[in-house]
Amino acid sequence: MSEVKVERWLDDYREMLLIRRFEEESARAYAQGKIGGFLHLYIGQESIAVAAATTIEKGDLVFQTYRDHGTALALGMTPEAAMAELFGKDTGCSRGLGGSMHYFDVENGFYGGWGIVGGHLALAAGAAFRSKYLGEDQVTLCFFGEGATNIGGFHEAMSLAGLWKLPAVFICENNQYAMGTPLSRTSPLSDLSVKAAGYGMVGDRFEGYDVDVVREHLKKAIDRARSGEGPSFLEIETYRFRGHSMSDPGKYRTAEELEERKKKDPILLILGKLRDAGVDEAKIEAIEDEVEERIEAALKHADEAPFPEESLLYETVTVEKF
Amino acid sequence: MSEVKVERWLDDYREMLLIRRFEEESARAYAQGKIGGFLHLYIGQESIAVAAATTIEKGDLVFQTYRDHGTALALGMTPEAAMAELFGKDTGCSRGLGGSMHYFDVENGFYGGWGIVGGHLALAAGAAFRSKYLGEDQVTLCFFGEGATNIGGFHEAMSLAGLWKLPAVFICENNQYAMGTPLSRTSPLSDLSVKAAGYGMVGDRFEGYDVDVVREHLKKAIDRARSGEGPSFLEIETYRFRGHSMSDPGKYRTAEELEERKKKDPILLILGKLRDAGVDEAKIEAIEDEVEERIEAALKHADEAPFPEESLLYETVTVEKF
Amino acid sequence: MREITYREALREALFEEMRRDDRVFLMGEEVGHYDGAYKVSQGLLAEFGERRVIDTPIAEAGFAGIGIGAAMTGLRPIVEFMSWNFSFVAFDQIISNASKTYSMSGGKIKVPIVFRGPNGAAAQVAAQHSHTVEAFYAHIPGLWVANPSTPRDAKGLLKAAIRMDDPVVFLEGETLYNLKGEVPDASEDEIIPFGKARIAREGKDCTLIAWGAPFHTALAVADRLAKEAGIECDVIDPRTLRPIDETAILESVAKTNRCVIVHETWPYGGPGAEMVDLIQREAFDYLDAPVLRVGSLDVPMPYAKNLESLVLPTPERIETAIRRVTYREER
Amino acid sequence: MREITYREALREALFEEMRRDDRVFLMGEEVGHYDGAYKVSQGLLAEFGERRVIDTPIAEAGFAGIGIGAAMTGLRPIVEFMSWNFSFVAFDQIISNASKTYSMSGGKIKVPIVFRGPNGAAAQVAAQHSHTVEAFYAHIPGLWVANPSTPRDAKGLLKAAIRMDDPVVFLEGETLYNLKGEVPDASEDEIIPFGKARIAREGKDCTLIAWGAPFHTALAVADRLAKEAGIECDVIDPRTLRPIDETAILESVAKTNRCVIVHETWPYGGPGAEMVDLIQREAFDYLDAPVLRVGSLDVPMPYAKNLESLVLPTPERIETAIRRVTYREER
Ligand SMILES: Cc1ncc(C[n+]2csc(CCOP(=O)(O)OP(=O)(O)O)c2C)c(N)n1
Ligand SMILES: Cc1ncc(C[n+]2csc(CCOP(=O)(O)OP(=O)(O)O)c2C)c(N)n1
Ligand SMILES: [Mg+2]
Ligand SMILES: [Mg+2]
Repeated sequence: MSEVKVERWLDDYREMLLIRRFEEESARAYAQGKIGGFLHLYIGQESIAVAAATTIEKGDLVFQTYRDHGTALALGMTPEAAMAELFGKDTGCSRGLGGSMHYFDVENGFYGGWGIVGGHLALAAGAAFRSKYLGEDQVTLCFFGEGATNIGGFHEAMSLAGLWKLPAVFICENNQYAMGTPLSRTSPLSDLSVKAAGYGMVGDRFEGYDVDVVREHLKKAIDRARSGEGPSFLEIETYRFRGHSMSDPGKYRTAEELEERKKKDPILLILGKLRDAGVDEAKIEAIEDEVEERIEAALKHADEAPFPEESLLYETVTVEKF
Repeated sequence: MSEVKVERWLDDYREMLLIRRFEEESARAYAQGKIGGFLHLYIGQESIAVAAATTIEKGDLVFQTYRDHGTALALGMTPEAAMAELFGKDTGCSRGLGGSMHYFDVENGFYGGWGIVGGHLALAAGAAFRSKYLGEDQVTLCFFGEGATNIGGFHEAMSLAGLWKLPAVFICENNQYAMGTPLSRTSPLSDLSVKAAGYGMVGDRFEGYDVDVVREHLKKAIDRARSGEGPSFLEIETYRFRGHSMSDPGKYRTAEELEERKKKDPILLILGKLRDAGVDEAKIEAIEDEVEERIEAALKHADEAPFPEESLLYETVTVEKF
Repeated sequence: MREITYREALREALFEEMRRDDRVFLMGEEVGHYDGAYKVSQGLLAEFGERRVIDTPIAEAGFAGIGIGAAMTGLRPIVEFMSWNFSFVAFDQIISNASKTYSMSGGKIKVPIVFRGPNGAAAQVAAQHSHTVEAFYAHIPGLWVANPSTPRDAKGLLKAAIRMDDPVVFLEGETLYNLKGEVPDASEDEIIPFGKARIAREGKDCTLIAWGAPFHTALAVADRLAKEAGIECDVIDPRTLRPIDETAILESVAKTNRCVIVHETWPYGGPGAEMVDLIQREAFDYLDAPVLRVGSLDVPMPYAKNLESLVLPTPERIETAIRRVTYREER
Repeated sequence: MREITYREALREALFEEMRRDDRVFLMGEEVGHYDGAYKVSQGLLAEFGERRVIDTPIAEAGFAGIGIGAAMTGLRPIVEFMSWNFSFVAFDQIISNASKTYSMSGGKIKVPIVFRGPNGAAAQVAAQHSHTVEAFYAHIPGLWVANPSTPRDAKGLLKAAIRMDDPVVFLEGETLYNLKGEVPDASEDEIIPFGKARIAREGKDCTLIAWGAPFHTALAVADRLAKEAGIECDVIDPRTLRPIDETAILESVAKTNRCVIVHETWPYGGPGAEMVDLIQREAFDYLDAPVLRVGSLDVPMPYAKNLESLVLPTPERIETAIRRVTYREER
């Protein structure tokens, strides 16, 4: 195994674990009433965010749904800014105004954090449009769930992006359920990538548990976009281990199904790779300790940070003042 | 040539000519200021409406765009009711409230007449839903232009109809232009029927100048729908000879293109068939005379009919009164 | 009378009307197998099956339109929006098709459909999920708009809505689903007509009009002010926002000569301003003070709890308005 | 000053701003090769090419969203709706994304975009094509709403809108495109600020507020009543509907003690009712009569010419309202 690859995997493990632990702790804080509103966890899907963050280049842009913690953290948002946002604090990544569903971190290329299913695909196409307009070579990645593929917002963004060959990659994280509804009850298709042809796009479809596999497929699509060959539509098979949001007991699936799926936990997979490559357990433990420390620091920060001032409300309605 | 077939063609000719002459006269009345608003003519596309009307069964339902005169007349709306509507008269098919874009004639299965591109596809799916819900075997036909295939309304109706296998046929009348825009500037696809696969539907694609050809293809799709095999998506190649609406000079196409296309005029085609079959010219002329009389009667009726009363305004906001 | 929750009241209305009329069906996201995102439709799938309780994909414009098409052709759909926030992607269907067809067809095609779902801010769901939508829909002729604040009204108005031959926008309170209140037995089949306000409390000093979740805030303020400051409010719940019960409002203002209107939606325009217009137009000579309105602050809804509670109409702001119109000392 | 049409004035604003700033581009249906459905963008494609004058497929939500995304990332899009009727399919983009992003991002992402196109009824285009939309958009914090009635305002406000860092809803008058009026030379680069009303006529007897196409109807009635009946109206064109120039309105009402508001949109709620609320709230003691509003009748727009002209705000209804608030004999 090459050194480089192992280093890559160690970083992958660190990132995935950070996301996992961040979300486990946010679930706990939610139960304690420190976080309100909707909280959608990405647990089980971390390989995709980490693959994306390690495949794009600086300047590339990423759009995600409300299930956005993993993607934001993978792109480099600090756990402090992320946790403070959940706590509704002024030091949060959206100054406490956005909450869990509306993370923003422009410096790291993270453009939200969007709550309306299908509503952000056109925004991502717009970001890609900008790159093309300016003759710059950034690529825009747009993530969404399989539940979004029936809505008009999906269709219009895909249609325009396909027509104008915008430098974007549309990535459907097919985690099998839209809230309580399995894909089989919302589409006559079992292979969603078939839809790509209707938009004159390249389609691709693969399992997303192994971060290396995701990287490989993503890279091809990103390269196509960057070189002006147009957008792609990827369907990535994945699974969420938690309910849709904190209020969902997840009764629509069996304990067996969940257990079966957990065997493909991306974190188990990357750990397996590290161990197969003969990495020192101590090295792995050091990462785990580091992650715990960072999470603890984030929680402490979020607890202690100030709530936003009332004046922030009026400062953020419009830029211009009347 | 069989007797039956010739009789069929004579009827087809009568219908197509009636539509053509109705619209030529409505264009004239528009120029005279007797008709206002938008007026979108179907001239050149008559074979499709006539094929549909002669293929469906009693009870079947039809939805169309604002380019609706041809379809309504083919289904049996009287030229009187149609012309009076254009004149904004109380005896119009929508009592003067709808105008050219909003014809309705429920008795003959004509469910409008809709002005928002893509907005009526879901309504048609709803009508098909009703048939399925009640266990009845009507089929719903929904017509729209190729310009509608990029909009969300198209996608959502197609998605739901495909998923639920609704007894509907979605018919794209590809007349090459959406207002001044050729399809090549709004889609990377040259074959729109490719989109059917993305909805789990059967797709079909053919030229629509010959009424017999249209009937044949339509029949297959209608049979599929009626027997519970689900909806289809048909793309029919056609051409409109006039501008998009009365205000459009049609500068986006050349005179040569138009002349070339007029060689495929469905009325020329059906006339050719009649002559090839050796039909008496007198018979043909009798039809032409009959059509002229009906158009004249319609114009006279529309001229003389009363305008709607003010009270109609208040009677038609809501059914229930407060 | 027995007490049930607002959620149960709505559910009873659905059960009763679906039993009564096979043409009535419920369609929406998660209404069936999941028993409803907010459990309003719990048990319906079990009784009525997948034919009449229909889980949809996420495609609001599509299934709203299917509902309208089904209504045009003889069925009586109830379309649930998981929340009214998501009706914005179906806005064109509601305005261009549902509200217009009866008119455009010259009175020949009716659209008996109910659009329903929770309206208004829940706790900390932030800017995209905290809309109160009545200002948008009440503006549109051809629609009826109901906004019940109590379990009894929720049930009686929903039953009325389902039986009406027109499109109805039915706005439930997301934060009211657990509220308990008296509701008559099913055997009474109570129908509450549109356009009739409910007088929740009588008083001679000030007319207090409020609906939705803030109705309860307003009523509590009225009760407290009666005790603490001897200010007696006439509290009116309009129950429907299109039409507005003009008589009830004008009679009350003729008595109290003052009025405060409380709603959750933004201040600009909407039913609150419409009522102000009505009152100053028709009761000008009765008014001893300007009518005041208390709504949400004019900003997108923030996530942070401390800010969210400032934005929503607070008891403090309501009290200040009442004291101001009654010329009492402000606190 | 030279005279040009409202259409030409808008076109000049587009040319000037696109020359000034390469980040500004125009996107919409038929804006390029067809030179605009209403010819507002005539000649733009020839000068700026397909990169900056972009014909779109019919997909309003899609291209509105693309505009918002481009604005979020540094461009300054102008999105044309062929008519505002078609903005309803893009309603969610405007409300959930354009108006919210600056707030939801904690002030970190600006959305400098202009949505523009013709608003209001043209002649006999019937129910689905005759909407005036200001009541919907002016309700929403995070947006700015302009509604110019004259060529000069059209140009100056559009230039201001394009330079602003916020989303702007820019409502043009479909029936005003051919209207001529004085407009300063390009060299003056006149920018008309949002939130400043224009006093079109001065008078002491009644404040007459009107915007859009009916502004001209109202002004003509005012001129005629001055001659025929000696009723002198202060005529105010608010120019922008969010924000409303409260000072201009209140100063006028303090002088005239009476007010009539004229608009094309339906009567329920909207900017008209909002102004009534403002006036009775802030100028209560100055009012000698209730404020009256004249809008379209509360019905979907009919096609028939005779009915359409009854529905729109007629000179007769405006005159009656003015006579009523000034306690003159009605005719
Ligand atoms: C237009 C719209 N309709 C409904 C909702 C409510 N909703 C939020 S998430 C969700 C399910 C989405 O499922 P999917 O797209 O598969 O993404 P996942 O949550 O599985 O990541 C629904 C119905 C919404 N946010 N927006
Ligand atoms: C949502 C929407 N956007 C724009 C329009 C304006 N418009 C009316 S017809 C039309 C072109 C439609 O072309 P197509 O679908 O090909 O039908 P055709 O007119 O050729 O029959 C446009 C852009 C509209 N009516 N609705
Ligand atoms: Mg999913
Ligand atoms: Mg076409």
